[in-house]
Amino acid sequence: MYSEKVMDHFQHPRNMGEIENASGVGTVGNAKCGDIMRIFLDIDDNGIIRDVKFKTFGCGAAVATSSMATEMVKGKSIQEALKITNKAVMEALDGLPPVKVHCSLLAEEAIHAALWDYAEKNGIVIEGLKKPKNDIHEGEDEEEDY
Amino acid sequence: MYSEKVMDHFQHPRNMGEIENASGVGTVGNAKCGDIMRIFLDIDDNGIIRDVKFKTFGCGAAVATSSMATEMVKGKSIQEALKITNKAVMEALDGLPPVKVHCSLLAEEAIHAALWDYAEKNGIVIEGLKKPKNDIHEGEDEEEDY
Amino acid sequence: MKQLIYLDNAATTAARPEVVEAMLPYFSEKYGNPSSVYSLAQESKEAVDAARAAIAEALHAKPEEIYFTAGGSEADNWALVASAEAYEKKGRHIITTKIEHHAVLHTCQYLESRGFEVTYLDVDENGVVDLEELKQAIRPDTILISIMFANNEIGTIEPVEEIGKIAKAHGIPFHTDAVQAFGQVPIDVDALGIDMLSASGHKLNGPKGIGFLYIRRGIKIKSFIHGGAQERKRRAGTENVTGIVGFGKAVEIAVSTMEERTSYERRLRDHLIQRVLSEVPHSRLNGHPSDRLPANANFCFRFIEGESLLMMLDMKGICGSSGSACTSGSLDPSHVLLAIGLPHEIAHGSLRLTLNESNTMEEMDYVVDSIKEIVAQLREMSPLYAD
Amino acid sequence: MKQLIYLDNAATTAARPEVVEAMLPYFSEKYGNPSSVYSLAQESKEAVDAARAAIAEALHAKPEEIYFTAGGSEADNWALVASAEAYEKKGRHIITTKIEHHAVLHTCQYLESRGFEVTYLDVDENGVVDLEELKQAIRPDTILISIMFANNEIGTIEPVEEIGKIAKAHGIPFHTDAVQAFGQVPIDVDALGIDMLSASGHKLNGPKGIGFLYIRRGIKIKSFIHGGAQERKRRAGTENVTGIVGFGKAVEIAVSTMEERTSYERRLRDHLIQRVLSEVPHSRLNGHPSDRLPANANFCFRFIEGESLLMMLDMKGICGSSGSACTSGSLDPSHVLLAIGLPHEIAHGSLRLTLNESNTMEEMDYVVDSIKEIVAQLREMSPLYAD
Ligand SMILES: Cc1ncc(COP(=O)(O)O)c(C=O)c1O
Ligand SMILES: Cc1ncc(COP(=O)(O)O)c(C=O)c1O
Ligand code: FES
Ligand code: FES
Repeated sequence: MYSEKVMDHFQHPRNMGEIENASGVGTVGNAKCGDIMRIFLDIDDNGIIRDVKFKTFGCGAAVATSSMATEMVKGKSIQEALKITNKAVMEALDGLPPVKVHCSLLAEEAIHAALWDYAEKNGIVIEGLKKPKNDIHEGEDEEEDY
Repeated sequence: MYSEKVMDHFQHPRNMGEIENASGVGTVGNAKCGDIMRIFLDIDDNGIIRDVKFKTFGCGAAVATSSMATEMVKGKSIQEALKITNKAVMEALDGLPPVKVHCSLLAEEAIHAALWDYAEKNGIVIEGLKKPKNDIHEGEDEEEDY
Repeated sequence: MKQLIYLDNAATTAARPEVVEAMLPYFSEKYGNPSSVYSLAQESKEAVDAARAAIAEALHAKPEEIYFTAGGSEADNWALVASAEAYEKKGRHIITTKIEHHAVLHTCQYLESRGFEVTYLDVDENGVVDLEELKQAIRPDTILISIMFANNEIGTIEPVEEIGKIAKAHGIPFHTDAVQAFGQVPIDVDALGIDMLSASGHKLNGPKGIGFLYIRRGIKIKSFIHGGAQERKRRAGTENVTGIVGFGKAVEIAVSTMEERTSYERRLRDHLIQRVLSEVPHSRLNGHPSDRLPANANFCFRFIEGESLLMMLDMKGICGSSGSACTSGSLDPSHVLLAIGLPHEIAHGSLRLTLNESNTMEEMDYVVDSIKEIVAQLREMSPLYAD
Repeated sequence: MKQLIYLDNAATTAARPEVVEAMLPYFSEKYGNPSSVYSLAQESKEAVDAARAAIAEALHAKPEEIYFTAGGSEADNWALVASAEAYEKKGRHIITTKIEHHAVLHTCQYLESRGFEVTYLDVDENGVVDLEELKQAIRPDTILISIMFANNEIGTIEPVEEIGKIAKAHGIPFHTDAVQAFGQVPIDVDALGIDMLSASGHKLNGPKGIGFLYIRRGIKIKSFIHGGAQERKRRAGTENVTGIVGFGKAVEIAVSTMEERTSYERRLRDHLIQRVLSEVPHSRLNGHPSDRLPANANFCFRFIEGESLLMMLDMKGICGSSGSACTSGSLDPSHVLLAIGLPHEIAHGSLRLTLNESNTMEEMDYVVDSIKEIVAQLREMSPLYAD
């Protein structure tokens, strides 16, 4: 069902853990499947993401996308990190089964939520960042295209 | 599906043929399945069935019951012949599948029809013999007892 | 000669050895439930997907348009009932023919009892539907046209491409029961304008108890069997993995050998027909003389009845079938033979012989000789012939 | 240890070698269509009849009350849809429970869309229906009670005998989905007052794609799959002869070995439960502590999610399943675990292990050790546990 890359990131998740006194923390959940993802960002004065950690209560795809997404934002600028979509994460994982596409949204949204938290804490506005939804399922459709 | 006895009578039908100038001839058909049976009786002055022949356009069960029924009436008196029911013929054949029970009625009715013809020709009344139906399916029910 | 000559391949076929071999590992080794998470289950899932892909390719369809069922009957029921339910807001009128298999006809009757209206098109003396009559039958509330690809008794192939065009021109979904045609004639669902298609594994040397319904993407019918999320949520029930694998294999072989195989069968079949018609008096060929399934021959012999004929052929080691469905619980003569205009007595004396690639020319000759002998014998016994 | 420990026998089972062996001759040698006239076909028919008789005996039913289907889902759909249609003149109300398999639940929803009314009974914290609630739910227009024999997730066995009595007292047909119970616990349809019963071959070491519906003589339901005259005109479609033969064999073995087999499984299972509950913190057993299927264990582990748990178990060669049906297309947590009162987060972290006779005590210990390790690892990763 899952690609080798997904299995690899599931079995050996990168950046799993917490950052104490993180610059930004974002937690998002999918009410439908009940999964929860939390991202911790450590952002330096130049706006570079120095470190990133995650904790995930979720399916294999959720764990793997958490791991891959954190790898992809590490060392990036805030603006670069914002451009990392769930599509990009999925591609980096060699794809996900159709029913699991929504899981990758969790990672994208959790990063956005952590950045929003960082912006709020620092009283800044990050261009192009919208207030994250608490439940990422809201906008989503039940995929049923026969 | 069929017992060995049925198969034997089907493969080697007894009394197949016609009797010229028969004492009585009876033809009955089952409109539903389209089968037709004709019985020829040769009855002597003492009312004994000296000879009997049949012709049948019908399924295996129809042929076998024709054969068995003719065997059973041969040498019998009219009153004895009247008592031979389709049940008796079936038993003599070691039974028939449920869907084929109606086929055995053809034989019983054909004998009755031939006796009726004999009675009419001779202007006599055979006690207990009713005017035969032309289509033996009339009285029958579609068997569907779940 | 007491070796078996099996000429009832339209009723069912022997599973090919390659088919059984392909199935075997999935009984007791790779037995996982395809919906499960672990790797054992993934093997089953991949096998199911591979079979689905092979079948899709055979029809020029997409794998996700193939939905496995328990056989042709379920596929027919599904197509009809679910179409009726899906489109009933648009209308309640269905068009089919008088010569469909009972899986279609009886389902139509069931739908009539639920308030749908069904037009049963006539066919001509060869069993072909009249396209003009079809066009005239179409109404604004027509929601489905279901016309079989090829008839199971008389083998006539219907003008599917033209039917597809008419259906498309009127925006009406077109279902075809291809249980007899699939694997025997090339089918391209796009070129022929088919929206739904039923098929069954055991008719093309696959296993029994497996079939599929092709549903074109965009056709909005729902489930017929409700429950688990299998088959993209459209057909519930743990997948019959072995059946699916066997079916996939059978289709692959049937398609790749089709040309050679059917031309061989056609040669044998034509010899059989030609000898019967010229050597058995009062015999006729039923079905279209040329637009017919390559392995199908269907005769009527006047003055005799089908079951007796079959039983006598069986004693000679020949397996055939008859339109007279006495044994299958109904005593009515074949509705197909009546629809092509035969009177009851004649319809009762029919014989269907359907070949496969393992038959030989010698067998055909033996069969003709046997038929001649048996028909004479039965006529001797018949009160109709004597008349 | 990378040998497979298969603990998902409630999802599906490996077909027994004896079962496959019994089936083999019917693929390519005795392949005749049971409805045909010739002797080849009679062999198939006899095999089907023998399997039917064996199954009837297992239930204390009559052979003519057993109707083969493509599986448990079709049997459930049939029982519900055809009962609704047969008795709709009497009423349009059906009673079932909240913990039925989706084959029942989704069919009930389908019937609701056709104007029927369904009462879904609650269950207690062990998953047992309340008989008083059942009695109160009965109305003059109630036409069917459908309550499962044993639950597929948590293994709870329902008070079938009492339900049968209540149904009988009110003259309402009683259907039970015994897909999980058949072959695991003794069933006597007469003693238990069961009018209809669904079962499936692949749950008891038979083949996939075959099941049956028991219909008590006198219950007037019609067909679900319309068409040919098979199965006493009640279930159309060429018989899945191999599937039926395999099912018959599997039932014979399951019944004759039941006592010894299930007491062995129960011993293993109890050891597993006892160790998990005492050694894994924040764990609980779901389902009735004693009135449960002998081979079923179902746990919840707080703070972790089911699919991840399954994937990690799979890496250790252990096949289990979870109530969280992410992969099967639905993302909702198990409706059964919600019905017994578990909150969403906890319901997500469930693990079902269902044994069979080939498991060993050593395997159970390895499984417990693995669970301990994996649960700790996943909790480490969980934002909920950290809180
Ligand atoms: C209780 C119950 N009912 C019905 C079914 C459906 O059976 P099948 O998958 O054979 O259609 C299952 C298993 O999947 C089950 O456990
Ligand atoms: C034309 C046609 N449709 C449907 C069916 C039913 O298929 P099955 O018996 O596999 O359900 C058959 C064969 O029996 C058939 O010949
Ligand atoms: S995150 Fe919920 S199913 Fe993957
Ligand atoms: S006489 Fe008609 S079926 Fe036997």
